[in-house]
Amino acid sequence: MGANEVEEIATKVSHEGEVLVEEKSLTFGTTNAVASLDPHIDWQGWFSVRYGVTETLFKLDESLVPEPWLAESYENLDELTWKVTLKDNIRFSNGEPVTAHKVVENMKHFGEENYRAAVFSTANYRVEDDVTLIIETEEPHATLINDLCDPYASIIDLDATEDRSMNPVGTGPYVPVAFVANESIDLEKNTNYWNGTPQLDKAYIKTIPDMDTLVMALQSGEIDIAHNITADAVDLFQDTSQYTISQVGTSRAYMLYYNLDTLKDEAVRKAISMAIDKEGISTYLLNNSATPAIGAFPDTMPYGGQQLDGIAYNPEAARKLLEEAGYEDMSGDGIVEKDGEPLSIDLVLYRRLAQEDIATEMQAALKKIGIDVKVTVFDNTEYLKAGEFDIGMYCIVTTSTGDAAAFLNATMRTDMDNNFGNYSNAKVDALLEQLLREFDSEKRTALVIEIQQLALEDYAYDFIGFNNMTMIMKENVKGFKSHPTDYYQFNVDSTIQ
Amino acid sequence: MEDLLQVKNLSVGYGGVDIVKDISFTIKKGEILGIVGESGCGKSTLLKAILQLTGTDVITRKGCILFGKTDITSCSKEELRQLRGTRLGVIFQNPGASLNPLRKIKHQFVEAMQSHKKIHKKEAYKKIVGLLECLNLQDGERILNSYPFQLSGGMNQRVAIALAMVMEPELILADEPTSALDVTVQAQVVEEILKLRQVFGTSIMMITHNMGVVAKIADKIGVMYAGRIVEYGEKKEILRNPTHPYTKTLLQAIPKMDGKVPKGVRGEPLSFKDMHRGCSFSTRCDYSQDTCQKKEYSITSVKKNHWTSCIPLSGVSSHESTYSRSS
Amino acid sequence: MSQPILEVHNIKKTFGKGKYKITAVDDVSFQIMPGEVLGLVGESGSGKSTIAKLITHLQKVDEGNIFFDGKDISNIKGKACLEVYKEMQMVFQDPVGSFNPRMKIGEAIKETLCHLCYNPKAMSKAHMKEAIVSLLKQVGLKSEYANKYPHQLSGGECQRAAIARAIAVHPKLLICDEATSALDVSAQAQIIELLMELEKSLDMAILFISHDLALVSCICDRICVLYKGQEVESGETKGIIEAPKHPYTKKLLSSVLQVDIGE
Amino acid sequence: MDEVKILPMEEKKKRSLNFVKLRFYLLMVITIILIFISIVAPYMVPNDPYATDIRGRNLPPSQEFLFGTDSHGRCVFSRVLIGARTSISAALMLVIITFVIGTTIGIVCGYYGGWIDNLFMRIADILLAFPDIILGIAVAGIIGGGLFNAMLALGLTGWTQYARVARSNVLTMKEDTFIQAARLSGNSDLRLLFRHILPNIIGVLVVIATLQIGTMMMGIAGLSFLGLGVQVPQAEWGSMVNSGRSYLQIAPWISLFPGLVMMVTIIIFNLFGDALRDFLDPRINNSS
Amino acid sequence: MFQYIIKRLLQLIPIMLGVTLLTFGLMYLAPGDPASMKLSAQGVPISQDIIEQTRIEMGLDNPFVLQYLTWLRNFLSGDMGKSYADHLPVAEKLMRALPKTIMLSISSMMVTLLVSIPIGILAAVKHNKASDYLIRCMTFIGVAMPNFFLSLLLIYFFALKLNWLPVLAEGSLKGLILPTVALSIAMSSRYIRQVRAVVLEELNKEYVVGARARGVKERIILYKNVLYNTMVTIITLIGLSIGSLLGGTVIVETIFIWPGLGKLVMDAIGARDYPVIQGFVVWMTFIYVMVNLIVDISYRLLDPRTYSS
Ligand SMILES: Nc1ncnc2c1ncn2[C@@H]1O[C@H](COP(=O)(O)OP(=O)(O)OP(=O)(O)O)[C@@H](O)[C@H]1O
Ligand SMILES: Nc1ncnc2c1ncn2[C@@H]1O[C@H](COP(=O)(O)OP(=O)(O)OP(=O)(O)O)[C@@H](O)[C@H]1O
Ligand SMILES: [Mg+2]
Ligand SMILES: [Mg+2]
Repeated sequence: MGANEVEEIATKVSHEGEVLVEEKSLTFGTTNAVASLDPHIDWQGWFSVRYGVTETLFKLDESLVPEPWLAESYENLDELTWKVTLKDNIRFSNGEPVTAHKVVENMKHFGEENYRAAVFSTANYRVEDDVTLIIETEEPHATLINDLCDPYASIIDLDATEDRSMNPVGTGPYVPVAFVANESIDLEKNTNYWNGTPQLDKAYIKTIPDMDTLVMALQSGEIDIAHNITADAVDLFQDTSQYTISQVGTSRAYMLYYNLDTLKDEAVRKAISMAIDKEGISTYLLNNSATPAIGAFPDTMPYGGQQLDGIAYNPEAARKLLEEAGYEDMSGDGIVEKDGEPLSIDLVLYRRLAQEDIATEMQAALKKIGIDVKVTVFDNTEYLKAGEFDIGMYCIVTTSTGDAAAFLNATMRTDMDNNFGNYSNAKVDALLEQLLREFDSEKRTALVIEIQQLALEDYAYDFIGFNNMTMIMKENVKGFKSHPTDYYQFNVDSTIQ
Repeated sequence: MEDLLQVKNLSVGYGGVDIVKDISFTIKKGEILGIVGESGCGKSTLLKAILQLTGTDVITRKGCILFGKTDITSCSKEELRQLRGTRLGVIFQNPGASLNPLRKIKHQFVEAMQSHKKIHKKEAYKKIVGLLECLNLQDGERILNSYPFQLSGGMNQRVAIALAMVMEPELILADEPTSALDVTVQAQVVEEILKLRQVFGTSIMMITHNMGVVAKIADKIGVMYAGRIVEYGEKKEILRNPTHPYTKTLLQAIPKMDGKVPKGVRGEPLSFKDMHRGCSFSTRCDYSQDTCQKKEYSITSVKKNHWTSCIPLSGVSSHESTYSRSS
Repeated sequence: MSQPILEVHNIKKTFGKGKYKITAVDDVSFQIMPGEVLGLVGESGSGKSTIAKLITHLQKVDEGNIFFDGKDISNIKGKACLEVYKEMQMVFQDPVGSFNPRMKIGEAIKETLCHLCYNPKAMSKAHMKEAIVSLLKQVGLKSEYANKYPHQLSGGECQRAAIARAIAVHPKLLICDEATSALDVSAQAQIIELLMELEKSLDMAILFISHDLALVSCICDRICVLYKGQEVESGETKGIIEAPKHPYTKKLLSSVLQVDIGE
Repeated sequence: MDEVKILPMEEKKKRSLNFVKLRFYLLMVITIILIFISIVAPYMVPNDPYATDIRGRNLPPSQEFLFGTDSHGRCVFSRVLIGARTSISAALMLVIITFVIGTTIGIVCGYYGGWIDNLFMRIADILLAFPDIILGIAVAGIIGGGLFNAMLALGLTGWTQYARVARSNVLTMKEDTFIQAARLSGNSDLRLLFRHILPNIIGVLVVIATLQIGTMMMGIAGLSFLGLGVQVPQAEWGSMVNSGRSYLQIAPWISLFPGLVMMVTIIIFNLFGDALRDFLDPRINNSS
Repeated sequence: MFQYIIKRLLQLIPIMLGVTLLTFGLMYLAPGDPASMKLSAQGVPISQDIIEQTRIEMGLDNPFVLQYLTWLRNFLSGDMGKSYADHLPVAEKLMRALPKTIMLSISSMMVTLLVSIPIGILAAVKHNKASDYLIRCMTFIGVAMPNFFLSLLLIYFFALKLNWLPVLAEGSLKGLILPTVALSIAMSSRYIRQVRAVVLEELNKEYVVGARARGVKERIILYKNVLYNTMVTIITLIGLSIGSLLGGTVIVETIFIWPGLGKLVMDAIGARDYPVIQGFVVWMTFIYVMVNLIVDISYRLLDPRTYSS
């Protein structure tokens, strides 16, 4: 049944005077498909947190700094020991209180279930009292509180349900009442909510994988909110008397891996970087739905791009650079050659967000400086692992929990999982090792900046822009806001008038 | 005897070219008229014109066809439909093809009957079985419940005859009803058509190029050549005393059991497109003279009930020698 | 007496399997002397065409032997067939259908000439053309017919062309499988006349297949009557017409509708 | 038999005959022009079809950009032209290859029968058991996208149609009198197959092939639309329609023009196929 | 008749075997390693050890024939494996989507028949009249209109501009309308042309002239004779077009978010979810083959010439 009909029925009933309180409900459309509601596995927690079903001990603020949520406060007792104090009035949606004991159970559980939470599977826990617990990690782990902000660290009542994938019992303002994998989630308000009364009686989450359909569904009024809409569609909703647009920058970066095994010539890499019009791509091609990038992190962060020296867009200089490096167009086909070999590179990417568009633009831009680009589009990220590319485009959240170390470590350190371009710089490796053990935030910031700068100077990576998240809702929808993390959208104040 | 069908100065064609030209003849009640002629001379066209069958491209251009008192050429579609079947019956050459291959015989009978008259199915079946018996088909019930493909060619043709007869029409037009059949079956069917006349007194116009068949059943014979009737008369007259050169050669072309090799007409018929003024047979005629090219078509009476469009002056022909060469 | 040109010994041919098995030709034997005309009569489906196809090797015999000019040809293949075709040809019932609709009459005749008569390489174009024209003339067709397509000819003309093609090789035996039944009486008479003429001038034997007893009786020296694949009666024409022995022959004879001119 | 000597073609038929011929030649000319355009497209484009201009995105049709620009600022008109090359030549090539392979297999199977016939017909049965583009989707979906794979996927079943029609025609024609007569004239098997049988069945097959061009074009476009056909930034009508989907409301010309052009092209090929069929039909056209 | 059905069913066995072999073979040849694909879809960190272990678990180290036979055995026992993406049994996923696809196919088929038979007959009866030309023109456009293009136009006008119908079909009855129309337009156009041709041909048959000569009413000739006889051909057409219908559903379902098999498989292709693709292809093929069998049988039942000889 469509949301419209529900609303209609609700209104009709109230008109007849039988039911005086009008039921409030809205429909939320998204392209994301939800396979399971169990927050602890994979990335599923994003959804349960986004839809207000589960909550974590700490949450990230708009500049991705952790702040207490279910927790009252924390204390870093030493390099290995952390003390967390819970708020004392918190209850699960089934009425059960949230105790330190239950929280520890949760930590052990997601530590086991989720590889990103490996640190929690090896830690030791002590329960001081109902609201206090001690965590002892095996090794120093500077970003523990950031990790507790990750949605996998949702606190749920593990004893309450058999099938967490269908109806996990969390502490959020809404409870799932019906769930169809990859299609829909029906939510009802949590009458036991600890932090006020949720304004909505019901909410319907619909997966609409096709962006255009999503846009049209909002236009036709079949949904009230369209989540994560593309830039160009935003133009359709400029009428502020009807729609509210909520846009926010995220740390999801469009980045390039240069394959250092195949693209050995630094001049070529540099020329490529110089030929990419990041500003133009962000502003025009992506219609302001991206913010140009220099390094791996947005400017809102202390170690953001403004701290780095990047390469300026200058196709003329790029062409010259190539010429100096011995690349010249002898055959007159517009493609430069060296030793008779035309300069042709393979650009690979997978189908995600605006990657295809950027690649197309890059292809055209590089052609202008005489580089022939072959683009191959894949459906998943396997291709990067195979290493058969010259440039690999990727689209990744560089700091989901306000911490830079994880991304840099996985991406830039020799032989790490995500170091697809085989970048190897002993100094970077050393600095990364240092970063992982550093607790002082200022020093951390300095390290992060230095590492990025080194990598950029080696022309091993390039960052094109950060994706901006856009959510559009009808004018009468209130209390929803885009957040740089892409969760936290549903909250106790979310409502429709 | 009164005239049942009167065809007066009929000209018929497809599109622009006239195939049948200026034909006149009459059929009396109970009479059998045989129309013979070469393939393509317009026999079937004549028949379709008399029936005014829609969907066959035939266009009547001149003349009138009086059936009883009604002029068929000026009937409305519905009047024509009512005429067909009730007063005018048809039998086509290919027995199987004129029946719907996918429907049982009985349905085809009933729908033909019910199109003209309110009649109960049972009653209809009874009548049909009786009729089939008349035609030497004893196993009426089985035949009614069969599909055309389950019957032999001869049986199908008899079914087609029965279908034409079932409303007891006054005139039956038969277009080469036996030429698709084996000799033995052909002889049977011819017998049965004769019987029809005996029993119901039906008039028949039989089109064929088989002289044997005509000789067996017709009262009168019309010889057609290139869209015209060139000779017309009592059967005996035509067979014994042909005057038109074409009739003569036609008779000579018939194989006989006397061991003589049949003789053909020389040459090929002209195509309708190439036809010019004057006698269209003149190019193949042994008696042809210069005047033949110019002479308009006209008929001469030979005897009572026997007329012809040409009486060659015997002996004058310069082709006499050629003619006798093969004899 | 000379040796028969064609001898057929107890040939048999069945089609289909199991329930649908049909014995189309069942133990038929006959022979044809050089220059003789043998009539093969029988109603539709009696196996006449099948016999013709068996003799010409368009189908294989199941049992029995066929001797042509003293040689057993019942099991020959490939090249040997060509040798036989040089002396034996056939004219089919459907005159227009026996020509490739996309080939001019002349080309069709040329094919026969090239494959069976002359070495095409050793022959000039003009010479070949001449040969074709003379063949057409022999059957009473003008030379321009060589450049026509079969559908542009009337049935009778097509049949003449087919005969021209068949006599191109000067066959010793010509098989006519209902060669006239698709034609009207006058055209039929023309073809018959032509065949009789050719028979005399070329000294061919003819196997004349037909269902028209009257026609067969006019032109054949001997007649062989078929009924359901079996040979029921055979002998001199006169004997069969005047004193038929088998009831089927009698029935056939009585079915012939004679035109009694009675002069 | 009656039809045999229909020499007197009356007025009406004459007119319809002329009409059939006229229509055929007219459409043939149009088709040839279309194919010609698709070949010379690279030399006809007013703008570089691959040159982007991110500052001139989604511009409405104008004198400079006849069909407007797309979301990368590329000239839609130029891309439609270049796309003609991909769409038409891919479809043509596919049809030609499947036609040749299918026909050869069909003729050989029909004429010789036996195990070779059995083998190929069983293979055809299996391939035909896959509903329409499902096999295409499976193949392209599994071994990956790309124009070549899409063509392979469509070609896999494409040949069967020709094979079947050729085979059944050969089977009936084998028994035709004129084939038997030709055999009596001493023709070899090979000559019978290619000089006598093939010319007589090629008409039907060519008609199928012409009609098939449209189908194949739609097939390739359909796969491209699903993202299983050509890859970026190659211009192909189906993928162009797809990429314009998001701009249907903002810049409808991006989808509309390639869609319409494709439609018109398919209509032309279909009309040509129809005209060809009439042209080759002896019942309608008797004098060829 | 019964024998015929048995015979046809037996003939299906080798065909279906071939189909499964081909489908499985394609997967086997597909680039990428199923084990790592499965793992990456699960988001598990992938080490070489785990991949090896999974390969053994999945039986990927076995020779092709053995793998195929194992797969086939499981398949026949209803186990089509589990989706890489969400670990749900493939059979269950397909089962859930199947009714929607069937619903869409049947409704499109019904609409097509209801539209095309009368119009086709009309065009044939009005042969070469204005209405005939008009109908033929429309069908030409209909046939040439790619269904994805048509679908977009339909959504744009009927859901967005006129707001008559929902954008999201979601398996509701109201949502069924647009996808049905999108599928039926092209199909109807094809059918109209074929029905027209078949009826025209039938109207020119001698038995029609025969019936007219007997004075049978035109109505009876048309409905009881011609229509019935053409039914045989039309039914064959249905059988033939089921294939393109099923193919068409894939595109239309994807555009209209109709939760049927087509959408399922497109999602699966996007996610390289091989077991789902495999299951889908084999199922679709099976459905198609069965429908054709039914068509053949009804064809035989309708035509007395085939079942009694
Ligand atoms: N539907 C038609 N359209 C145009 N011409 C036709 C049509 N039917 C017949 N003809 C031509 O009209 C002429 C006479 O044909 P018709 O069928 O009347 O001859 P027929 O005497 O019945 O011949 P047959 O003995 O072969 O049946 C022929 O030249 C034929 O080609
Ligand atoms: N290729 C074949 N396959 C199966 N049955 C055949 C085949 N050819 C002929 N027959 C059958 O063999 C029998 C004899 O056929 P044949 O053609 O020899 O008869 P026919 O005497 O020439 O008849 P007609 O006078 O009709 O030409 C018929 O029952 C026919 O159905
Ligand atoms: Mg006639
Ligand atoms: Mg025969």
